[in-house]
Amino acid sequence: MQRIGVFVCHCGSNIAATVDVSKVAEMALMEPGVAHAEDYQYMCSEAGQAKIAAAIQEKGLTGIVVCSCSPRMHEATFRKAAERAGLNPYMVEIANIREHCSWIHKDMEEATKKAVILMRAAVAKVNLNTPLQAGESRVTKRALVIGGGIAGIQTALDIADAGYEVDIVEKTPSIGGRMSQLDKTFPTLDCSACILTPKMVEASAHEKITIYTYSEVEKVSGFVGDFTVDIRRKARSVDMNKCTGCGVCQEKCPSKKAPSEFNRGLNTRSAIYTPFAQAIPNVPVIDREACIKFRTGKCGVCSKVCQAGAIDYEQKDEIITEKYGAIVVATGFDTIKLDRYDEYAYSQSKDVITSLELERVMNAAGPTHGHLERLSDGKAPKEIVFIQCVGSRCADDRGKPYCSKICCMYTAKHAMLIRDKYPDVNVTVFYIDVRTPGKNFDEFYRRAVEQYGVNYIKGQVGKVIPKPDGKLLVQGSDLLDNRQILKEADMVVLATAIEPNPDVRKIATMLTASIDTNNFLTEAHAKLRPVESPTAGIFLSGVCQGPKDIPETVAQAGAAAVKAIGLLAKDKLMTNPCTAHSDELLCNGCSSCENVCPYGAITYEDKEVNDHGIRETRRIAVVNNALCQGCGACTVACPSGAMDLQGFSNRQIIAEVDAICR
Amino acid sequence: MPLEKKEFKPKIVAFCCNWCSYAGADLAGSSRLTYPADVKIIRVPCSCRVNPMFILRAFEKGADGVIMCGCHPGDCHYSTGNYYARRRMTLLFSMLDYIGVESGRTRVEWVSAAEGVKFSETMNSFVEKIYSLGENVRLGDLRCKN
Amino acid sequence: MQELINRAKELLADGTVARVLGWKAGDLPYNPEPAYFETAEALEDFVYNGFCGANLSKYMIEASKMEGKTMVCLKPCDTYSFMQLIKEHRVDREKAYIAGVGCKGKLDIEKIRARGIRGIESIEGAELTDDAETLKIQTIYGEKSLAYADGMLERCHVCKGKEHVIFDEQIGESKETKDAERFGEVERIESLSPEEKFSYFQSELGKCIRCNACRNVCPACSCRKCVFDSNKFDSSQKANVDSFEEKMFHIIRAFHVAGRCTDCGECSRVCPQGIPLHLFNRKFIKDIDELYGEYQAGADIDSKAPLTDYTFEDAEPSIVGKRG
Amino acid sequence: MNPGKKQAEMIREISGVNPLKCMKCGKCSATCPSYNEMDIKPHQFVSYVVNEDIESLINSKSLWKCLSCFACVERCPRDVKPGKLIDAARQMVVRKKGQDYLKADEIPELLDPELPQQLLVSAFRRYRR
Amino acid sequence: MYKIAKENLSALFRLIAETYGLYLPVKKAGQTNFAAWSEDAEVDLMTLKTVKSAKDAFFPQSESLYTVKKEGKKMSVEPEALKEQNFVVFGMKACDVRGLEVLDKVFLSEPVDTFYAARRDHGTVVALACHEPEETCFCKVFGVDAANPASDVACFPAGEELYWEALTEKGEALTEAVKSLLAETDEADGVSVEAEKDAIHRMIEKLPYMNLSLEGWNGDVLSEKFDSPLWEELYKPCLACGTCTFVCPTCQCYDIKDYTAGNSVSRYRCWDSCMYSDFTMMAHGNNRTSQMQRFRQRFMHKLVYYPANNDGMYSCTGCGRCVEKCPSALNIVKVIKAFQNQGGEK
Repeated sequence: MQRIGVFVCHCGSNIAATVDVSKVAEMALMEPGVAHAEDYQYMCSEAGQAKIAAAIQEKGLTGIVVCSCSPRMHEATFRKAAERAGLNPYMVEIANIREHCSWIHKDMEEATKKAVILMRAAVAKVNLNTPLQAGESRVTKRALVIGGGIAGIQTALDIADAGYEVDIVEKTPSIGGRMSQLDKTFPTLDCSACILTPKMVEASAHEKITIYTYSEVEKVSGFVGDFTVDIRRKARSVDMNKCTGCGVCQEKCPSKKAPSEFNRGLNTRSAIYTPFAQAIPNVPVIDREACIKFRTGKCGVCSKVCQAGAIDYEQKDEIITEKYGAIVVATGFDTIKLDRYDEYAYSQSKDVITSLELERVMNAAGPTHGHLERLSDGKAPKEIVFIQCVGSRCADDRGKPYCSKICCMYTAKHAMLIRDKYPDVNVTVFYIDVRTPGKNFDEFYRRAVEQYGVNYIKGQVGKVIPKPDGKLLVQGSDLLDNRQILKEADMVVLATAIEPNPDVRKIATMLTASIDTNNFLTEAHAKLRPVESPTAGIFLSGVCQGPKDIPETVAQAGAAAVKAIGLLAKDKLMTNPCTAHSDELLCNGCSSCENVCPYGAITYEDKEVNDHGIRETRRIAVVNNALCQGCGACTVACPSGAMDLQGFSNRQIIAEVDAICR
Repeated sequence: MPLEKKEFKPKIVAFCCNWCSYAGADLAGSSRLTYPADVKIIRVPCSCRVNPMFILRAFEKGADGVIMCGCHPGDCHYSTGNYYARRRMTLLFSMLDYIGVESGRTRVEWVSAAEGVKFSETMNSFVEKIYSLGENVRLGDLRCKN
Repeated sequence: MQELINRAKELLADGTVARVLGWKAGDLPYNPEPAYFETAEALEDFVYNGFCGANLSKYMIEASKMEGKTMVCLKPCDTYSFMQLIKEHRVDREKAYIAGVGCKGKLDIEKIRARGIRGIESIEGAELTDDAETLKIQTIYGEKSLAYADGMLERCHVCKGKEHVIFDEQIGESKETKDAERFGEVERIESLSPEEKFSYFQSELGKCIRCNACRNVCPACSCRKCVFDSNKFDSSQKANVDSFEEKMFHIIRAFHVAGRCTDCGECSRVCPQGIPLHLFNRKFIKDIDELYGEYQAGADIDSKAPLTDYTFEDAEPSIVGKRG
Repeated sequence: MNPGKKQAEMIREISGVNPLKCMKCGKCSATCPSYNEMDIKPHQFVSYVVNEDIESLINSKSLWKCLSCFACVERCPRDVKPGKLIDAARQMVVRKKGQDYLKADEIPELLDPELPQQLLVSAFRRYRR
Repeated sequence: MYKIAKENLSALFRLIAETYGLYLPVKKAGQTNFAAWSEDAEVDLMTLKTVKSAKDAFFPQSESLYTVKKEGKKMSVEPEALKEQNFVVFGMKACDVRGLEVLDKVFLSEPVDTFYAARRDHGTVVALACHEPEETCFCKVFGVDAANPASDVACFPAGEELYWEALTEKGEALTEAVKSLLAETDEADGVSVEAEKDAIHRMIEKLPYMNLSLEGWNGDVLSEKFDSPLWEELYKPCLACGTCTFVCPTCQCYDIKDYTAGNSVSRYRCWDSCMYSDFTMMAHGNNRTSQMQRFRQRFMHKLVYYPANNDGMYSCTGCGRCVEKCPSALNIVKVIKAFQNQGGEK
């Protein structure tokens, strides 16, 4: 029989205002096995923990129940406190009477009743708890960064600078990401390339960093400290070791009609290409779908012109398997598709473009070589309209419910840059709200208005009508003047919502990292653990976690790196002792459990057993505790009940069920 | 029928996986999104830990409704747990329906850690359903009824 | 039958097998019992007729532990069970010499009794060599006759086919017996209202005496120790004061064999109270077929069992209420 | 309960719209083909309902100027649907006058070659609800 | 002796049920078992053998013994009330009546089983002579007369009449209570009852098991039988289910279990089967570890241990239920015969 102590926390008034805490403690004393019960203001405080320790020692408690906030909050705290007092930390159970009770119920009587039942369930469980010992697992001192944009580069640099090996896996032929596509950056108007390129070079030159471009993560197995990852290196058709990056092949390539991804499809590129001049690595790839050699078997021009003999049409995809201790996701974002926003005539007129397309138009390396011109006829625009919140803050399924966060600022940037370079161009911005929280952000926006005379109109655009003469008729509302505006424009720029890179879902599934309804990766805690995934060993960097601008991305990238470094710096990790265990006398050896184990933690042995005097050799399931993560899938697959989960045993859960239904 | 009809207060057991749904319930709590106190949550590591025996046990001991919540398919912390749970529960619930237990008494809902609102809405609608179905008289051991 | 005995004698004589697992004639015309034969003389009692309904594959779990090979007589449907047991590592293929025996449908003495036939002295027409058309039954109350099909076990009316899915040799003729829809009765129950469903199963399960015959005969229930016999779940295997335990037992039993049950029908054959227990298993089979694609347990060695498999697009549990 | 509040609740009920979801972007007014004819503009419908000033809405010109083209309903990013609000207000007036919905088979009789097509469509839309 | 027209039986049942509890064979979901009578119950007197014997009426498959209630930290024990209402079991056959005699020797000898004793005190058995004995019957082997059940009231069906004869005081009392529906009989009635009995006896002689001999089972045969290698052969097909024990009218073993229902624990007993692997399981394990031992136990008990302790009375009544119901076609007859054949050789 256990001697259980029950500790009821007031949590200030968080619990005590709706739950009669002393009544809960009083009722606890009625429960079988309960030898001590008390309530206190803040159980998690030092004084509260001291009370627990004192009770454990004075009353010789063998298990404790803390009725407090969610175990996700303080289970670890109380386990540590119990351990310090000499109790096995797994003899602690938490009854969640805050998040699951006091915070959601208003009626004191009702909430108290529920709190008592939750306490009983926890007591019933502790009655069946057994002391568990955590095992140890090793840490592979190498990190993987998925995504080679500014977030991934920064994280990799920070981890590498701390002395750990880092691999970057980038899907496209070059690192650089979205930032490489930008022209200038707010709020200081630095040239994007000027600040990014040095980082790219630094990363590629860093002795601790290995960059796999044109590569994708194929398979992830293992767990924190010991992940095994398969990386697919797609066939580049160019030997990276031989290529000198002279660029002749690209010049001579007869197939030049493939849309340029880098320029958002606004112009074309050759079939053998590097996405942009500063690409790293500066080794082209052959787009096999566009390449004449691959399509028809004839051509081979690039191979002929390549002095280095680097062209290799026979190259095949290659799978590299590598072990990592930590994985950082930095998969970034893309703009949403606009096919469901017909009212803005994006698909009807070449002169309606997204802001990211405008970045390319404004960029010297872009399709117009940096000249602001209409993509339909090349004429210089005189009247430009910006529309904000296209697809952001949208309650229906056409767009995204969240604010994309960066659009207000980059629109101000664009407006300002245009007015600066082309003072005769009128710029109008239709906005719903202008959101500028950030250092020097509002000042930046005000400059656009006050210094550059950008015309900000509070109101949304209802539709954009392409006119036969090539002009665009913008119909919007001016809510402050309470009038409807019809405005002729030469160009319309849409501040298109951003969304997580669509590949992130696949990656999250491989990593078993959770993802929210908008495909942003979920952080372990919204406030306190913003760069960690709830899955141990997985960290989040950049927009994959939520919309953010460059400074924030870089800051988060650094934070993710620190978390990863903190993990890699450890030699060993304590493993979760709540693992599955097979009762060899009940095991049939039928393999049902093995078939559902996601970690391959179950194997079979022919073992001699002594079943109440009957000695025979049986095929028996054996669980590898280092691999088992304690999901419990096997326990239900097992028909005989031989497989059970420590810490969440069948009898413990049944005891909870019984206590709740009683 | 006794003259004084006791007010029906259902007993509802909710199995929540530790990583998504339990966290979703926490979020509902910290967002102060209310749902009836009839719901009591049992934390399990994963929805795949929920044995049909637990569900029948709950009914045996007098539960009026049992709901299981897990991560959305594809988001399981253990990669595949909820897929197995989904098949198991589908078959179990179908069997219960087959023997004449109202299908509304059992439910599976996928609730992520970010879906406090969904958790609260789910519990509200489930409890409402159980109130409309009334006391569970088809499953359950009579000795547990008083 | 003589062919089978001759073959068994040969295999015993040349040492291929150490014993033969078949049926021994009973003391009544209809009660042969499963038995091992180790000598040619013992085989004099060997019998294989319409009353040899028992599925011998489960006995092979024990026989696999014995010295030498066992020649086991398996009917077409029994071979599915055997295959499933191989898949679950419960029997040793190398220890079995499988004689796939022909089948013309197996007889159910309870069905014959239900026709008011009692005081049975002898039965003609049940031998494997007979054409399985009519049974002539001599009783102390006079001679009765019965169409063979009317005396058949339910499972034979929905026979999976007379092909052995695994065998070393095939002996004896078979005759197609399927004349009913496998899921007909399940569909009928599904179409009832919840009240009707409940009262149907209430009255059927109300008869259960927890004798465990269904479980113990079931080749899929091959656990060394059943959960209802151990204290792992605090669940009782014996009769209880309230009837809930019976429901729990039968639902869980069906669940534990879901995706593994070959629908051999032994559970219903042996139930002393005539509870159509196969309706539980068949409901799961029907659901599995409909929701996860046609699946026949024991049909092959490699397929993944439905409950240890999944697809991303699997039906949600809410489909239960929607299907109506 | 003050009459405005009751009316506002009725409008919410008939329309099925939650006006509190409005983020005041003005896209409805930007879309409206009858904008210039209206005294109360589409985006203002929402605030009139929020402020429970239904009387003004009922007495406005806008009530009868709305074509029920539902462009605002289509385009509204917040699912607020001002067109449905004004439609609900119109129905309140119609109900107040003791009339009911049009019956489909009554419509042919009412047809007049001069009648704008839009009105017919509008009538059908309301009939459908 | 009295008589009642068979068509008036439902009136009789109604009348009995006014003052007595009434159990009789009722067909439910295709199977006939003893059950409480009710207006809409489908009474089935035609089926010779109910699936389970009538043992349930006196020794239910499961019954609560007492309940421990808990309030706070206080415990209270509430014993289950003993049977107080008089009841009638109608339609038992001679073999089942003999079954009660076997149970009496166990439960009514010291220490008396009060639950069983209370039921025996309050129960009146109205037995029915067999009409059409079946091939599985062998009651005669154990000296049971299927045509003359030894009960409180014996009933003999003949033609359209059911003849009624009270044999004990309890039987007289019941007869008194239902007299309004009973008619006096004359000599001719007596003749037709006797003719019916003769017919039954003649049929019984034709049954295949009639020549079953119990020779070799009486006397001190314990170690000889116990050590016989035959068991090793006989048990092989046994599935270790409890069918034979649960349909048997004389099996009397039970297990005691606790059921936790929230704030109370009820202790109940339920039939157990010596065929089960956990029968008489104790902390150290099981005293019979193999199925052969369990199998042997059942038949040794019926044919050797019980008669040795009860003046030679076998604890089998020849009802033949195990012959009918065993999934593997095993039964006590096969066991007896196996030893008979072997005995001849030795």
